[in-house]
Amino acid sequence: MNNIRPILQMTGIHKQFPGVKALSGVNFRLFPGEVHALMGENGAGKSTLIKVLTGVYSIDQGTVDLAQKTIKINSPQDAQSAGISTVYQEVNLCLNLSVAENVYIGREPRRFGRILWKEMYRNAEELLKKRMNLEIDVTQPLHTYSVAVQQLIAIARALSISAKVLILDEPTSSLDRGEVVQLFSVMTRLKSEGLAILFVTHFLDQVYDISDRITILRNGEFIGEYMAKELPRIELVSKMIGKDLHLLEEIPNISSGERVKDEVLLQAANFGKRGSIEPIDLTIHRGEIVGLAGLLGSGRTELARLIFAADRADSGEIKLSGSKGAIQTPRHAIDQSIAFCSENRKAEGIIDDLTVRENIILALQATQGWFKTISRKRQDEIADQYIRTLNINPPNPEHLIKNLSGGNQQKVLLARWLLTQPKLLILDEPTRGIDIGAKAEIQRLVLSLAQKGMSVLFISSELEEVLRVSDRIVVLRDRRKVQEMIGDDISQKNVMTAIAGG
Amino acid sequence: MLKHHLFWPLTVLGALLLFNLLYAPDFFSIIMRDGHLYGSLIDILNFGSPLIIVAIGMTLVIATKGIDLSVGSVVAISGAIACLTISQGDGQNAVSLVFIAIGIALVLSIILGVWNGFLVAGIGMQPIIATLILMVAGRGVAQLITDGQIITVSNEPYKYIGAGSLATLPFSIFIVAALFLVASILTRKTSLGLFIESVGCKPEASRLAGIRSKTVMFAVYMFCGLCAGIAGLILSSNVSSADGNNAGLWYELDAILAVVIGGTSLNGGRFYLMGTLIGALIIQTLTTTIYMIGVPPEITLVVKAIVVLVVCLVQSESFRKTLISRWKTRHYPAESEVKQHA
Amino acid sequence: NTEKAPANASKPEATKESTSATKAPAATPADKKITLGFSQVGAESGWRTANTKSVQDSAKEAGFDLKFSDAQQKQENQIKAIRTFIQQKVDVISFSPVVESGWDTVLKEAKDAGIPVILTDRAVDSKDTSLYQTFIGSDFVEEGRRAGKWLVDTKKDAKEPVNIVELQGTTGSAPANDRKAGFEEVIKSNANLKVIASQTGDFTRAKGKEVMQAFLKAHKDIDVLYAHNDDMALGAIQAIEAAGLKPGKDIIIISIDGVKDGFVAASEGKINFIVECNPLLGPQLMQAVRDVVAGKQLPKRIVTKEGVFTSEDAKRELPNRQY
Amino acid sequence: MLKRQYIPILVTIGLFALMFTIGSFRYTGFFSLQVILNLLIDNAFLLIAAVGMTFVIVSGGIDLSVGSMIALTTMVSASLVQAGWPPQLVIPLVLAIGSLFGWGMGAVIHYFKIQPFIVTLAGMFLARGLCYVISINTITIDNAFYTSVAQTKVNLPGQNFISISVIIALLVVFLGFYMAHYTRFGRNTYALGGSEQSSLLMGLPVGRTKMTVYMFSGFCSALAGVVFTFYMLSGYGLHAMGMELDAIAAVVIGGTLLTGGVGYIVGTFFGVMIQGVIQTIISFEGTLSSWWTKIVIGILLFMFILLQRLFSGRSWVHRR
Ligand SMILES: Nc1ncnc2c1ncn2[C@@H]1O[C@H](COP(=O)(O)OP(=O)(O)OP(=O)(O)O)[C@@H](O)[C@H]1O
Ligand SMILES: Nc1ncnc2c1ncn2[C@@H]1O[C@H](COP(=O)(O)OP(=O)(O)OP(=O)(O)O)[C@@H](O)[C@H]1O
Ligand SMILES: [Mg+2]
Ligand SMILES: [Mg+2]
Repeated sequence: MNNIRPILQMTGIHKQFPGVKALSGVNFRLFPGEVHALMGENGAGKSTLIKVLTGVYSIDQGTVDLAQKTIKINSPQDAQSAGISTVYQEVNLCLNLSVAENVYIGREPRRFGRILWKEMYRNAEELLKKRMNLEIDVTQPLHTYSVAVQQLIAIARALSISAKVLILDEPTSSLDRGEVVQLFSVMTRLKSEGLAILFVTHFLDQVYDISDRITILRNGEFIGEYMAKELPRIELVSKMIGKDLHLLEEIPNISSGERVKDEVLLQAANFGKRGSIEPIDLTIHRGEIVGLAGLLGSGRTELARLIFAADRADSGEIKLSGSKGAIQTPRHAIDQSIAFCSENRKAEGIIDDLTVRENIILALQATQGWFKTISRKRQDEIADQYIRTLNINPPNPEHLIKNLSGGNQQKVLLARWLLTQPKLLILDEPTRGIDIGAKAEIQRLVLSLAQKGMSVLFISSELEEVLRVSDRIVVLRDRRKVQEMIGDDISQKNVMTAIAGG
Repeated sequence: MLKHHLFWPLTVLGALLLFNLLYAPDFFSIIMRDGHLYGSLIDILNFGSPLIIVAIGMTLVIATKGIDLSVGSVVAISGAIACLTISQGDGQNAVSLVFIAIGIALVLSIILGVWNGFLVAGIGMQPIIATLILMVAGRGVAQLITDGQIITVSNEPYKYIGAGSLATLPFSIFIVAALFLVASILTRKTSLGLFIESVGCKPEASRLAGIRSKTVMFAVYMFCGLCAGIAGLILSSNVSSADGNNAGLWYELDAILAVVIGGTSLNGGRFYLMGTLIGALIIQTLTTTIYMIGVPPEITLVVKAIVVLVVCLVQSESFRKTLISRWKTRHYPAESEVKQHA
Repeated sequence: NTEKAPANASKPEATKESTSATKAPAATPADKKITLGFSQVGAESGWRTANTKSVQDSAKEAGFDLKFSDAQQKQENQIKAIRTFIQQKVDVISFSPVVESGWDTVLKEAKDAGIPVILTDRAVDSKDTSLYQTFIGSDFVEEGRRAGKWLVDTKKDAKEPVNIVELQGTTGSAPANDRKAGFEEVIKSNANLKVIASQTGDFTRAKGKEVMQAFLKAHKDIDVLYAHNDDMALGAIQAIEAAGLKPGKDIIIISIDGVKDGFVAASEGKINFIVECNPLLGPQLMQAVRDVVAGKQLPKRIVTKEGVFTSEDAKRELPNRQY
Repeated sequence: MLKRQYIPILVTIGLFALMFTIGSFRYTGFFSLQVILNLLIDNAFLLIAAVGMTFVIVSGGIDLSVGSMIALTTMVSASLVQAGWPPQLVIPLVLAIGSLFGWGMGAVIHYFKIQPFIVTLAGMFLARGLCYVISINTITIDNAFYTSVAQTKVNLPGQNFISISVIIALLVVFLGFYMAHYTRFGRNTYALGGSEQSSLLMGLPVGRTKMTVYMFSGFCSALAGVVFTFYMLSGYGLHAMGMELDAIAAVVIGGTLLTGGVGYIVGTFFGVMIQGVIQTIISFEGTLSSWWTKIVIGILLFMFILLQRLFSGRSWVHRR
């Protein structure tokens, strides 16, 4: 293999942000016909390396060679015309445009300069069906679809651009297993066609499933480049974190019997909303972790939003123990000690212009009202505490949240909701984009909170995760509750069968 | 220090003052006359005070991603109703009458602010069109109050608001100081400021974080109305008359300009009250300078345009970078602006 | 000229277009009210409001059906209003043009529709004078000249230069341009009279005060203030007083319009000379309308009666002022 | 098949019809084709300017220089034509000036990342100021070409007529519609308004699009200025005072979101017409004093937007 020349070579890349050294002396090679995984903890510099490559940020120092020629890329547009097609970590599409346009904008089919809409819709429909197995109305504006669908569309867009290099920055973070398999089969085919693929993920399984080569970054520094076959899992992890750790094994398996009280916390009866989720019955006990399992678009997010009153339900009702009437608004829900950590971190989570500290205290402050201000000293204490517990990096509470890496933003949002000490915590894809170390940390945290009496509604596309933490699993399919299982019934096989509709 | 958000506005203000100093050395001279200070700088503060006050209110509105075009009309209405009350009351010089007049004017301004807030937060109209309604109709209301005439009042206590002096300084400066203090405390010592910035930056995310964004919007439009009302009192009291048609004409533009020069973005989010204050002073200083150095009225606007552009350019980081890089090297890849972590 | 003939003299043998008012068949021709469409500039000043009132009151008195439309200071709105009048088939159209130019098209349309037009307050610069019947109003240039003339007379013995500051009206507006031009034309005759500063005060008190305040700082030896209207002069007086000077004594003040507040100031000696610009055109307009409908030939120009007032005159005249 | 996103437009059109009907019942002479045609004749320039403004607002910006640019165009046209330049030269020249002016503002906005509001505010001051530099008096045009274009009536059946300007305006509306929906530039504009950052990352020519948008708006303002010159037959520094607000209002009434990314040229067309109808109703009313005129305009505007919102439901502002 050594006689093949890399199509892309980055040497000695440095990138400095105000106060943060994001990349220092990073080398990276990408070979045609290979999938190359870029690994590292949250904030290691993966996304930055990609953005530097595609001209979103300028390079402070270092060179980029494309097909043995040193090139200068000043904008994503340059990158695209140089044959680099990218899916960025956050979905970067235009919510106001139709699905088809989002796939084709900039490359619309035209005749005499006139855009052929019919053809575009047809192409888009075909593409999404063939490549992504997604059958949706492509004429609808993008904002009507969930983040996961948006992510699929972003991938479809990147795939449809004929390029030499394909970059996928955590494309699978909110996809379920089936979608991932689908994506991998496409990637394998492209690989065999000679495309060079850069792939970022925090799922080790996926790394070993698909990639040939691995580059590891830590704290913006280059650790090494390895062939996937030659790097054992445990070594990969220790190289990423910089120390040996037996992560996943450590999660305490507290049996749910000790934790779950008989006391009912929330009881939903015939609860639903037309066009979004069919009436459902759901009970959550105090101290219980209820997992929601289902495929993409099965209605998990929808249900969570209804419970939190982010959307208004139109049938049934929710009874909350000790509640004073129906929940009308999110604010109301928070007052009743419900917290909801949205899957859509970019649009519904972070407040870009505010600092990490302000983002953390926001929900708590909101419940306290305008005048009962949390003192600055207390705010600093809180921020420091959560930065330490969740290992938020850089550990500076005055950093603007928009400048944090994706995974670290997610941790800040978790901190925001944990701080309100809710009775019911709804977590929608809480570990989205979070590295393995932190993921285990968060799972442990959830369990220990439940131990203290908090109830959790846990949604994740990663089935293993749901299985690991849940006391009870509710399976949704086609926006309906199809099954509910407790205790010994819970097994990967059972859940999978229920999801698939067996 | 270069990084501080007030650095460039202050530099511009300094440069303007320096220009005046070079042009007319006695620009800075302040003398004592009849027990109060007298000089161009005092004039700038005095005439600038209504603008500063309106701009303070505007800052908060803009921070919520809104805009209030109706401030000019509210200025006119408040002045008109106050003068009408005084001119119709008996005992023109009674202090109590003045207080009643002020009370009526301010209550009316707050009501108008609430109206704006209702349209924006309650009904959900786009701020620019919601406030445009009051901008158009409000001017009519002001003229309705004055019956299209200029109401002249000769009431000494009333005159004191805008033209009197306290401890040798114009009284209006104290109003500004008080209001600035109130606004700062309200936004920085309570969590209102945090909520405003949060709502302005991401309304949906704020709603899910449990912030009552509608109440926040109501509050800022109400406050903005109040500010405009106070400015209207100062303006009308300064000339002891109320002019429904002309008072506060185009004030909204100057106020928005002041806010933006001060570093607050029209896209909402972070706001800087101190920046706004300096922005308003820049505008007033510029106006006074134009009068002082005798710029012919035909080219006043051209001068103003150039100064506004220069002010914005020096504040623009990309512009400074381009300048510097032109000096140092021949080419420099422009850092693309990326607002969010992608 | 305020008293007028109130006889309701709508003539049955009106011009042919009145027959087109088909929507009121019940009324006999003899009872038919004359419909007058009047497009006002706006309500930018007390002067203008007085003008509007005068038109409205005298139309009521004359028993006309007045269609009043306010253009909010915009010429395009006035043109729209005139089009609407044509559409409504009024008997006579009258308007105070915002500016002099740009009326030909719409006036032709009015002519084509057979509706006579009367101009008030300001002329239009149409070459084709058949487009309108007559013009009732004052002459801004002449007002400027009168102001200048008084100053030239008063200062004819001056040996030293006389420093004049000028507060202009809204930049570019016709009264501002003309009052400035007329004034300059006359004071040219005396080399001692010099305008040392001239700035716009937008016809308002607040601006007048602000600009005057700056003038007083920038120029130490101002002898005369010429303000394009009373409001700016009134604002300037406050600035002068704040500077510890005596308006009317330390600085001679000349202004135009003659609104009531101006007269009050003049009678107190704070304004030395006022050139009147009479807004009460209503009665004259109604007479003209009646004549036009009756088919009489009118002179192309009807001049309004306007006076000039010194402080003493003002004291005498003050009780008679109604606006 | 009725798509949700078209509901606001249909509601707008419906309300326009409603207003017109009410006017027809209330005032004699109101119900005629010519009244509608007069709306076009009297608002041709506003229509043209509003089309340009629609693009700017859809792209997420704003252009305050529109009114001043119109004034500047009338001024330059008038002074050159009166100086003996042929109209065939003057008209392309002013259009070029307008486009260049707009492009310049766009360039400043893009390269130096200054907020559009401020840049175009400076542009507004500058253009207005340049008018006064040319002359503070009005300049009347008596050029044969201009007067004939101004006074030509294009006759329609039944004694109705429109002016040449109306034809120009309708062409611009059509062009705007085509550009918005069938060209890459148009779609890029929508994308830009949806999210500038996403557009950038999707590899769209953000800078070029932005500058073109302002250039187009500048062009439209200049063309509106030309039409305005036909309308007024004069150049004057105080022309079209505050027309940017009329244009913005028309665009917003027509359903375009000021935050960018959503908007319709057809909506803008009706936005202009609705403003025209409000004006006409007030003229026909004929008894309103100056201040009541303003108040009634405000009330009508308020009622219109309220009804528009009521009928088009919550989907009006989409979830973000
Ligand atoms: N625009 C920016 N301004 C300042 N700092 C930044 C900016 N973008 C990224 N950083 C910092 O650079 C570092 C690397 O971030 P990057 O996004 O590359 O991490 P990552 O490896 O992609 O992490 P994750 O797995 O969480 O996505 C982080 O410390 C981050 O805070
Ligand atoms: N495969 C699909 N085909 C068609 N529509 C889909 C699909 N996946 C998602 N959607 C749409 O996405 C919307 C959001 O669904 P929802 O957010 O409830 O899904 P979910 O179960 O939370 O899954 P996820 O969050 O993983 O998307 C639904 O309204 C649905 O119309
Ligand atoms: Mg990343
Ligand atoms: Mg989901």
